[in-house]
Amino acid sequence: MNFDLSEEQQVIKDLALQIFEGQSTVERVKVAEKGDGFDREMWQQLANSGIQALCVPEEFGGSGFGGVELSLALMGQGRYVAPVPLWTTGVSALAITDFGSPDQQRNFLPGLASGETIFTIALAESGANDVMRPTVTATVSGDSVKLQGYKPAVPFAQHAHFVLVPITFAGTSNNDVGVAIVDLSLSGISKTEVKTTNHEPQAHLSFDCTISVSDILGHGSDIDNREALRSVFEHSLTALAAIQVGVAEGSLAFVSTHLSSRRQFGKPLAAFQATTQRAADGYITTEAMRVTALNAAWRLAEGFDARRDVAVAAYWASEGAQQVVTAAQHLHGGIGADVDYPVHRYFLWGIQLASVLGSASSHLARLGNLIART
Amino acid sequence: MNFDLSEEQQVIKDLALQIFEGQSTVERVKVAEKGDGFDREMWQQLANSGIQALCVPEEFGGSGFGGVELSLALMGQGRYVAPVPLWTTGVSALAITDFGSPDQQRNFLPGLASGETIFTIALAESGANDVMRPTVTATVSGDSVKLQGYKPAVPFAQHAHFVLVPITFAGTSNNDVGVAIVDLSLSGISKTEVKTTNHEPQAHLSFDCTISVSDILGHGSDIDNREALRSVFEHSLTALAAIQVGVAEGSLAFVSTHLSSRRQFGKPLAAFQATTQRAADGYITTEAMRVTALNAAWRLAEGFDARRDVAVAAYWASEGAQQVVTAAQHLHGGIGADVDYPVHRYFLWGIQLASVLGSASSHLARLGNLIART
Amino acid sequence: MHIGDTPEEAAFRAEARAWLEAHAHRRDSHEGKTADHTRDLAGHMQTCRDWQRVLYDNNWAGITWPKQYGGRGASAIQSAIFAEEMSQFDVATGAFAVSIGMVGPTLIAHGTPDQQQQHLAPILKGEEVWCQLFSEPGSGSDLASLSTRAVRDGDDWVVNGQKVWTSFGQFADYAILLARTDVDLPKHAGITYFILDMKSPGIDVRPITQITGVQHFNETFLTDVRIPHANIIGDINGGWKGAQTTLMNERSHIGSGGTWSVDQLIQLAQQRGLSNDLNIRQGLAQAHARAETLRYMGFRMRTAMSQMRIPGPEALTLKLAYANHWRLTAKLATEILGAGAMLWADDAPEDNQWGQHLLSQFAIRIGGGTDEIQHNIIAERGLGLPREPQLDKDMPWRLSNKVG
Amino acid sequence: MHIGDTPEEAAFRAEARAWLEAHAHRRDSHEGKTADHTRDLAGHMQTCRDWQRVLYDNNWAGITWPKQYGGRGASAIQSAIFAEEMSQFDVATGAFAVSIGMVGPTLIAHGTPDQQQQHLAPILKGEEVWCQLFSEPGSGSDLASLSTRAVRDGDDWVVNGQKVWTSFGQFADYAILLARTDVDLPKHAGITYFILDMKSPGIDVRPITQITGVQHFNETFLTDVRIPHANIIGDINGGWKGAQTTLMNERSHIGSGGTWSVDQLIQLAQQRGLSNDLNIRQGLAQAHARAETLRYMGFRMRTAMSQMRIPGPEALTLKLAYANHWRLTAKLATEILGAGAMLWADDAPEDNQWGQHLLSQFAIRIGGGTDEIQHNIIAERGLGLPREPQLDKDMPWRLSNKVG
Repeated sequence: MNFDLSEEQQVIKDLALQIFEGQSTVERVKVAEKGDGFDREMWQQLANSGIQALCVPEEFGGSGFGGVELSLALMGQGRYVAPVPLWTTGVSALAITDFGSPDQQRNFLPGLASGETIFTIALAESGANDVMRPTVTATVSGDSVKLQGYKPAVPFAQHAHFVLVPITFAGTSNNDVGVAIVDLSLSGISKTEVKTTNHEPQAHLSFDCTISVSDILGHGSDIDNREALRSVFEHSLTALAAIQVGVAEGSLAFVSTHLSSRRQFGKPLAAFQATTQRAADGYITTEAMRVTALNAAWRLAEGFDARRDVAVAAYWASEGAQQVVTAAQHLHGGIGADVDYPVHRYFLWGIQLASVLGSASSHLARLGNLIART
Repeated sequence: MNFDLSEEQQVIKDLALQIFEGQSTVERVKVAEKGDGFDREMWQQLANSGIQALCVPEEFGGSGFGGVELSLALMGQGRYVAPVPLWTTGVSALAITDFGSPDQQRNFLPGLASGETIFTIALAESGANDVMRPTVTATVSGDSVKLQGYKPAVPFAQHAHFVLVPITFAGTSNNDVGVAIVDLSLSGISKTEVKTTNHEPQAHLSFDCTISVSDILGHGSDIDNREALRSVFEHSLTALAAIQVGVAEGSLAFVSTHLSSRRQFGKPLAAFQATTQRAADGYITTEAMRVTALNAAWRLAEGFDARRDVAVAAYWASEGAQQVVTAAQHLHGGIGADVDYPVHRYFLWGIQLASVLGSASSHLARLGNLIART
Repeated sequence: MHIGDTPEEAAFRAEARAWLEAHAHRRDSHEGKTADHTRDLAGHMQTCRDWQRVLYDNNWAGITWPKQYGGRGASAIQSAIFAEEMSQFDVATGAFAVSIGMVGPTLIAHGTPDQQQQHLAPILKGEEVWCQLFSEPGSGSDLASLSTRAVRDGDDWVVNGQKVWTSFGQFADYAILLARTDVDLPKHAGITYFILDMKSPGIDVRPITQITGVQHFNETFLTDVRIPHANIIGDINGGWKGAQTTLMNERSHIGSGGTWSVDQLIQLAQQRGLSNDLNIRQGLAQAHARAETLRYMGFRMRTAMSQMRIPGPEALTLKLAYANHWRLTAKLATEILGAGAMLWADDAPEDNQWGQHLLSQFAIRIGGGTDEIQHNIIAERGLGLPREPQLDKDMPWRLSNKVG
Repeated sequence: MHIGDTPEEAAFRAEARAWLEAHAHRRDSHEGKTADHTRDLAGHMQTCRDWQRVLYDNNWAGITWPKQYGGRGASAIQSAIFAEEMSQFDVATGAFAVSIGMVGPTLIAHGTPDQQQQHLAPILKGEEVWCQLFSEPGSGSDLASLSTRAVRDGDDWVVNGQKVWTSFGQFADYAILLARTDVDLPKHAGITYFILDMKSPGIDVRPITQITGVQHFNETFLTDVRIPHANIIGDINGGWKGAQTTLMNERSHIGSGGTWSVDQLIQLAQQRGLSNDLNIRQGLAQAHARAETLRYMGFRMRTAMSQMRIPGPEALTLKLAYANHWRLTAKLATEILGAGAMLWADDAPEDNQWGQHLLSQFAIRIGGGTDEIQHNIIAERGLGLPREPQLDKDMPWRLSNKVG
């Protein structure tokens, strides 16, 4: 049993942090926020360093690592709130590697590895947010599949080339589900760009289009469509949990600086236990997020049943991150409210990613079902 | 609109506090704990001052006040953790005043007013704790009623003369419910005395006995049996909430003394914000308990629908009191663990009364049903 | 004890409601368009001025102000009843929170007859919007450490310094200003309280873009700004006393506010089909319990005020409980909105009111004294714990920034 | 990274389990009768001694102690695996928590060869039970302010003072003792670390009845107690260093404990028909999430220890998270037990284990450093915040109780 990173993992973690620290400066992030929300130069730098290639097999131009290494990179992204579509691209690479047909792997993995192809994932639903019960329907007729439905708030949908869409196969007796790989340039897909709380580019997507059966993830292979969807869901939650670890860390770094430098009543704020005890709570919560996020990533990467582990990590990533970033924002007093000071960005990321993840109580409900149902 | 106590109420509050402060000393409480758990001398002193008579009508030897005044007396009891069966006796007096038949009022109210007659109330159930669905069955046959069932943890049952028992009438189509006034000296009632966390005397009661239909609360009068049971339930919760206010107050008084006098690192503990912020949270919670407990008592006394108000008060009394007494106990460090130091008693009362009240989530569930069910 | 309207109060409420029905529109389930200041701040200001004039013309302005100052001379409870009723209508009052809620009571308590004469009526009529120049970049919780200087020059005082968190500063006609007039006195003792005409030369107001996207706060730079000597409220170097009056009014104002109710949240959950989701429903019940608690804490505070007692720790308790309720309720709203909670501005559901609430929790928790400071005062006044020692309390201000 | 047993670790676990199956009984769902110390403390002590001897005879005593001192020389991870397996059996070890967990490592790090020779083997064999004479009525969190005095008299030191919270003091053979040997030095610098034979004249151990009804703690009065000079651990006035070793071991011990699992609570809820009650089930899920977090924090700490790194803030984090988990889980148990949660001792359900847990939360939250002190250290070491200034840190101890 060993909770330490391997040497390779440590190198990857350091590399990612170094790129994000250098690229995702406050100035660059501001420029992206005012523009289209996507820092393509940063994306290219990441690609040059092989970050997008991390979890693509070597035969397709990647370095053959997996979800743990992706999580390490995402922690670095969160730490510097970097405006790039890394988690959707990384999770898509994992999904196509694990479940894609040979054609799909040949078609998509090289582009994913090089950063040229951008994938997004349409997780959110309008109503009750149960990813395993998709509302987009797929009606198969011969070789063609009619997709119909609506997906709100798809991250980077205006910049992505492809989107993974959870689907329910119409007319199947068990409400079979699966994942479609959809080309966003198809006719019959309408995009409505929307403003979001943390300035991430998102769009609502409406599907009334026809794809080929060969666009179903793993088509022609001997895969379990439901497991493919579950895998996309669990890897997505785990990836988001990793970003939240970085976001929480980053907000605490600002707290340390602020409490050490800001003086009131003739003393630094750090001399007041009311502030330091709250900051220490943030540290404890962040460590809980870290160990559970790493554990979920590791168990998924090892191919173990990780349903409970992912639920635990998602619970902390939703509830814990909100606690930490809210406390951090509060501890900054008035200055936190000023968008010229960067700490607010961590608050906005923390609460927005919590919405993407889903509420803590929804993860507890899933977990409770797994451990205590009679 | 006026949240101040009337002059009479203020006098009652001060009187009760004064008696409890004088009678319920640490030494006296210790003696009661080691003995049978009931300080009869204190009970007599209270009777001499008319505390038990507060909510008995004047025609039966009482002073004709109501639930608000009872609550003020109970706050005083909680403040000094006094080992007397005041809430059960007071709520029984209210129930018999509001719902009792003329005979019942004549039979019981004078003894309740003088303190000679002690009533208890069998609220708790073994399984799911829904007072409005009693498990004790009453089978009516002519003038006699067969009672069968089990009630755990009835406070002061070994010292009481009568017990109010929530009952379900067997064989009724709507599972009619009501309240029986049961003489504890009847044959067919078995008592098992039990030890409890806060040393309150309690007994489990087993009923396999026969009472008369005239022992049903309000028999022969034009009352709604279900409303009678609801009233006993709501007055019980409200009375317990009042005791909890006193318990929380009392534990905070010990906190103030301890933090002001105990020194570490060359300063009183009160100079460390980690302790004072927690104590201030306790104060805020206690005030929430106080205003909601008074409101529930007032609305019940005015005869308004108080279902939401009682649920709100019970929620705070269960959850809030536990928070306050747990924090108070913790803030005492090691000394809190020593039973020679009195603060632990407030912790034990707070958690035990929370169990009598029922969990905070059960009150929220009832409240949620009332406000948001569609 | 009487929790709820007496017959007289019910009659007053009916009168207020009838008048409001005649002069304003009831608003929908959520925040009214007019009251919303997040889109068009300048328009919002004018709406506030217009509505204040309507209130004045109908004797509803300054309900608790004494009649001699143009107010209605009514009780704190009547004022609260009017506010409760008004909150159901689509009217805007926020721009006068400082003028009516803080400046007026301070002028009545500490102003000269001339000052009262000059300003109280225009405030009530909606002609004068005031802002507050108290906080500084280096002086937040420790307000008394402020370093903006005012130096006497003939009949004027010349002010230099920087203020921050100036609500509506870009629209204000006048300001209340605290400045240091003697650096050799201890920090609380060398401060003077001024009335500042915001049209004076040397004032530079720069809006701060807030996390909510709104520019309601400003930084205010004061460079050789001249204030006539007659504009001092109270005594030279005695400004801390007036400041306390202002701040106490600010705190009780913050605690009694709120532009939404738990009922709106319940309706939202019902519309979204989530009111039978047990987790959401427990959250709604908890929100209801908190809101009720605030109501009774408010009743208690207003009872004290209408008995002319100064509210003690219960006012602080109310503000903290309110801030906590605000935070938790906004969080619950995001859970009900699900993915929709991510959307912002025009794309957000429910006119973005819940997003705005989530992000503006910090203004409630920081403005008028941070949560932490309030806790300290409660520990001291509510629990009788010793006051935290302040090392710089008695030393000359010019030395006090060097300690610690 | 490998979360879970490697093949070698799995083999070690299997070996441990097989040995335990052969030498002890598996316990039921809840705490075993033997491990329970709440009824018969003296009997519990003997059971602990007997079991320790069995461990010793089979080379399972002092798993992480170096072989040269009679231990097994195994890793922190192997020790944790053995403890995990052993926790499923009805055996008792609590009386040796101080001896094995704290005294042994301190003697190994700082003891003389003679001291090691004399005590390490008897500890491992279960022949010596030790207690800890550190805390005093006036010195809790501020341990270094202790005022028990030791004065040199020839080859002896003469000790006078009062200690408190002495676990198992009434049964102990030896004690580790901190006493002040120079009042003119600053408080941390004038303390010496002694080995005390508990059979020495002048020791009066008085049991404290705890809120749990147990008398596991004692007050210890020391009157002219003589200790040979050879019984000093480390240097005269250098005792604080050894004390740090002892306390670090105490903290990591507390964080890694636990005699129940969330599974037991789930079973309890299922037995009571409450596992489908959504509120209870959410509570169980939360408890599971907390327990898993502790598991991984524990893995991380043991990884560090087995790499011979000294655990940093993660050990404190673990203890705090553990204390929090303990508190919340005991509260959940009372909700599941309903009215039964009020019952105590023999009348309580489930052998009163949940009541005992609810009431013993404070020992966890206070022993080994209070929650508040741990937070301070985390703020300093985890977040890099400046250490809180201690006014009396550098002044002679005899003056330091007068400051502040």
